[in-house]
Amino acid sequence: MLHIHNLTVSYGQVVALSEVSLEAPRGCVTAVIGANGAGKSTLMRAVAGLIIPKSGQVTFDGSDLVGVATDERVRRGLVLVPEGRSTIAEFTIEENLRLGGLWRSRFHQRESIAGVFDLFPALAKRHKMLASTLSGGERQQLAIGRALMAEPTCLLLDEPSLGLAPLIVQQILELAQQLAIEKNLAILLVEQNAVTALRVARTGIVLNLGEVVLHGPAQQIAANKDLRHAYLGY
Amino acid sequence: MRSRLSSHAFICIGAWLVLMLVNNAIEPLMSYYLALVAMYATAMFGMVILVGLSGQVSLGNGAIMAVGAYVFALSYQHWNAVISMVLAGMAGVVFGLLLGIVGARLRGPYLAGLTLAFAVGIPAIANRFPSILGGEDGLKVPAPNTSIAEVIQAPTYDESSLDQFLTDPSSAGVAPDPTSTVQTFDTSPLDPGSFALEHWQASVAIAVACIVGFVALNLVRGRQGLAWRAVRDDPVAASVVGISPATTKVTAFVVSSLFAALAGGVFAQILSFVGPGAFGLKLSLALLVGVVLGGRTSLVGALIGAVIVVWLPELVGSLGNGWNDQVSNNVPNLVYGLLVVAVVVFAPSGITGLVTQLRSFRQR
Amino acid sequence: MNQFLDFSLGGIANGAVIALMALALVLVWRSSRVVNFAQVGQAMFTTFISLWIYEVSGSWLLALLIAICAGAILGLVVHLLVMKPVRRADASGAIIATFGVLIALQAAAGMIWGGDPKAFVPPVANSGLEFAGRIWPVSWYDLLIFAVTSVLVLALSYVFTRTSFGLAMRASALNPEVARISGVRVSRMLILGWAMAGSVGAIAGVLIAPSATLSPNSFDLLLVFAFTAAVIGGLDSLVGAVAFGVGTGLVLSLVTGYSDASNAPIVSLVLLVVILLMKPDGFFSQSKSRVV
Amino acid sequence: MLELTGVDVTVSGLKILDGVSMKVPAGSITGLIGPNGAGKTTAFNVVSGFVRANSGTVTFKGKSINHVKTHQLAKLGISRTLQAVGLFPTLTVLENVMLGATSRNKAGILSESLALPWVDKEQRVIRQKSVEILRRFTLDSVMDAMPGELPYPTQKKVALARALVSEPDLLLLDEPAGGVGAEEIRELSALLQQLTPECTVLLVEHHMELVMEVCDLIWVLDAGKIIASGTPAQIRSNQDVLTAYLGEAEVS
Repeated sequence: MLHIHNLTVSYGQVVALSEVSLEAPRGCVTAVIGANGAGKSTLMRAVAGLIIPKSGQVTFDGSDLVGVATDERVRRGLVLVPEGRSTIAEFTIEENLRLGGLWRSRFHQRESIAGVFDLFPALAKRHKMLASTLSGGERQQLAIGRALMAEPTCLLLDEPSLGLAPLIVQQILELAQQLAIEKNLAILLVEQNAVTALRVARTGIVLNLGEVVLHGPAQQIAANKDLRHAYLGY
Repeated sequence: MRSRLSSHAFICIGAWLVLMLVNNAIEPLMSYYLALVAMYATAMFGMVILVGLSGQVSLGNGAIMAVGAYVFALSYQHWNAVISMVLAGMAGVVFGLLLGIVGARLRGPYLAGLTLAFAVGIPAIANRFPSILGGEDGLKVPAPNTSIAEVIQAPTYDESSLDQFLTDPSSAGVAPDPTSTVQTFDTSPLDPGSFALEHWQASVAIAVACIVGFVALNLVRGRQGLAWRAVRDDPVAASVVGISPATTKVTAFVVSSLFAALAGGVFAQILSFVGPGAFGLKLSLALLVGVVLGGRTSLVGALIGAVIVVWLPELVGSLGNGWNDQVSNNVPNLVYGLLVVAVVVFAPSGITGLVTQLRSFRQR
Repeated sequence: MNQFLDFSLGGIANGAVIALMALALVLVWRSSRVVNFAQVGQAMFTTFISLWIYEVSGSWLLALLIAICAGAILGLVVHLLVMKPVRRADASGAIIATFGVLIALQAAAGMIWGGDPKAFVPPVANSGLEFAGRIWPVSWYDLLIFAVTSVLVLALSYVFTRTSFGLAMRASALNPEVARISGVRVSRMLILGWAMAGSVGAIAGVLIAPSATLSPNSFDLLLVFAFTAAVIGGLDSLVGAVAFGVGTGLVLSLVTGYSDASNAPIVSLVLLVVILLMKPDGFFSQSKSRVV
Repeated sequence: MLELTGVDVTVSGLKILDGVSMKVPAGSITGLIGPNGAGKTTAFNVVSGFVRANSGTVTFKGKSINHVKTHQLAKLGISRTLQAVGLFPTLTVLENVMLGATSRNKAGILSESLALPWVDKEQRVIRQKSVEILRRFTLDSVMDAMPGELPYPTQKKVALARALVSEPDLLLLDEPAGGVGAEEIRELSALLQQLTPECTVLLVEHHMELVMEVCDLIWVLDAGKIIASGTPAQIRSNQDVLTAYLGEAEVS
């Protein structure tokens, strides 16, 4: 589904990502974990097309994404949910959701909104209220809901747990797993919270200082004590 | 580490001495330009503080200059130049306080628009009270006559008195007292009688600019400068560390208005006349253009900006030679406008910023 | 009483033009969070172009259409060459750049067309209508202005609040990155916003020119009034801009009628100060200042 | 040290805090935890003057601070960090930290404008102090760097240094462990324990390991109400807290 091959990103002199390769197949969660500054968010933004990589390839659905703008990637089904619960505070919940799939027909939009409201009943109750009235967890739900409006085939989740209570983190990550299985999505999940992320992922990738240091089944990584100490610090 | 007082005083007194020597050596016409540069620099020091450091884009300082100029002209009808300058400065502080109290609550574009209305509205007041303010014709500011001549007779001048003046908070905090401007006469190698009016105007302008520059240096390079920049960067974080964003923003207005009003008083003397035409939107825009070109956050930038604003019309005016007036009259403004756009786009920190960038580039 | 009525009606007609210019300011604000102080400069420039077309062709409608196109193009040029390259983080830089454009446009117009005021002929009679046995201070031309303003406001309000295009445009202005990752072509939205604002401003310029004279600086006061109206309306609200545009025209007309025209800028200033003291974000503003 | 009594906050019809009463004993490290939207940040903002309580009182050292403005708190001895770090991007690290001591300034703008010698001296003392605290945080090598050039965890450390340079009696920490690595969290934990008892700490945090390790007392907020309080051990075994906030997995 999503293939990343030898991706290198640098900001001026600083190399943020160095020859990163990975793939995210459909139907499961692929977790990218690593400490702060490991380049996780850079990876996500490069895949979404928000930053232009220095070299390397991103292929999606068999076609190369070089030179494809972010909005076009979204239309093709590659959707990012960025760090920090990014919703438009001045919009109502319904407007935020509509925004996620504006180019689709009204009929499809209505259908998808109903789907999102089924998934997040808390949002349905307040669909006419401004997003600024939501709590952090609900805003994260809204951001994911907006991404689902695009009918994605691949979802990029960037630190969905940031600043959320442990219980909500668990719910959100379990939701990611459920979406991957039920809707047959490819989900690339970037997390600092390694324990919970590895619990829901099939494959884990450990990133350190911009390089992939480990790639393997999530359960193995979670069980590897030395590795945990070296890169994940617990 | 040398104290800031002595190093800043050294810079300002040094600049003053050099400029006075230059002033005595040049033609009256050049002296006139020198006076204009010093006058613009005085006002632009305030713009650096208001626009650059505290981040409040204001078009109101031209109007405050009008306030200073009118107060000076009115007061000069009764009292001498020194008292008139003090009154002009005080008027600047009052108006700055009023404008600041309204303006500090506003976000960027709102403030720019409010001060735009201020820049258009204040000069219009002159037309409302023709009996006092002279309407379109304005007020005359007579060239120095006996009252000044008397002061010129004051025999003693020594540098320590200037120093003492500078360190005396009671006299300088509100409005730098331009007594010293008159004293400068005695250092002139020329006989006061043959001293051209332009030279005298320039020496007033230079002295005011140096005193204002001294105060500006102290503020910009001290904690007040840090506080202004902090509030500009992040008002919430500033209040957390104990800086009141509102007070700090108003302070920037007050200080820059004080400078502007003093510049206005000097302008009145240079023009020998105060009228609404000289203080329109154009003047406010010129102040803004100057600091942007020179470098918004730098006092040296303000100096460069002042030179540009005075010299650019002369410089590019000659470009328009051979064309008709319709074209040549508009060349300077076209250049201004395009320059401002180019600087904001390509070098947001102005000429001074460009220089530092080049220097650090070469060091690599 | 009759006098009051006359002043009021005249004021509403002037207000409709202020409203149009305020509308242009709001459009740019909505699409890029910038107050375009060059807006009146652009309008002045396109009005000169349309005057030229009118003198050549003799057709007012053609002159208006050309002005609308020129306005859109000029808006586009200002956006692409000036505002887009200015860093978004540099808020004061954006404001200053618009003033730079204003200065340059006024100088360019002065070079091409000279500084002398020119007259602009209205397409329909601009003299008071006779009705019910008296002459009213409202002309066919004023009615035309009303009609154009109302149609534009209704159309724009519909587009912004009801259509997907409007939602995309608002999203691009409020949070470009979120808009982009939602599949919105943000740069296209910005271009459209500036072009639309340029056209609306151009219409305002052509409409106001007959009741004033046309010179490079003749719209300076209009900028102050339009800004006053847009700000009181909250900068975000189309309806607010129009309502307060008409209101501002009304107040200014009463002030001018009962006292003196030179009081108008002072009254505008006082109005602005009082309103901003009470409501620093204007009325109808959506975006509230956020804490922490 | 700090006490909230019956604090209500209502924003556009929504009750965000509902009769919140809590105490922060002098010399303690007190934690405030709860789900997102429970009102933790609002409670913090009430204490630091960004938000006004509709009713109830906030007292600090026995005096009401209900109507004290944010910028005056530093003078009273209350210092806080911000969730979003809040360093001044155009000021160097040292200048940032020096501003933390603003509340200790005595010089007014008049003496500032003349750069009087005693103003200079005062500034040198503050500078010295700032350098010292940066050294203590092993940040002296980045003293002249701009905050934006530093990694996020380092920025958080600078922000903490800035909050401490005024030597506050009460330190309010808003998610100090958010977005930083395990290594830094260990450092932070050690530092917090060093601070007390001279400085009282109130901590809002989601990182449970840290909260459980350092806190003497924990208050749990849910939907605007205090649902529990006690020592870490008591909180860990409180059934209400488990269902509302921690979830079973976190404890096991």
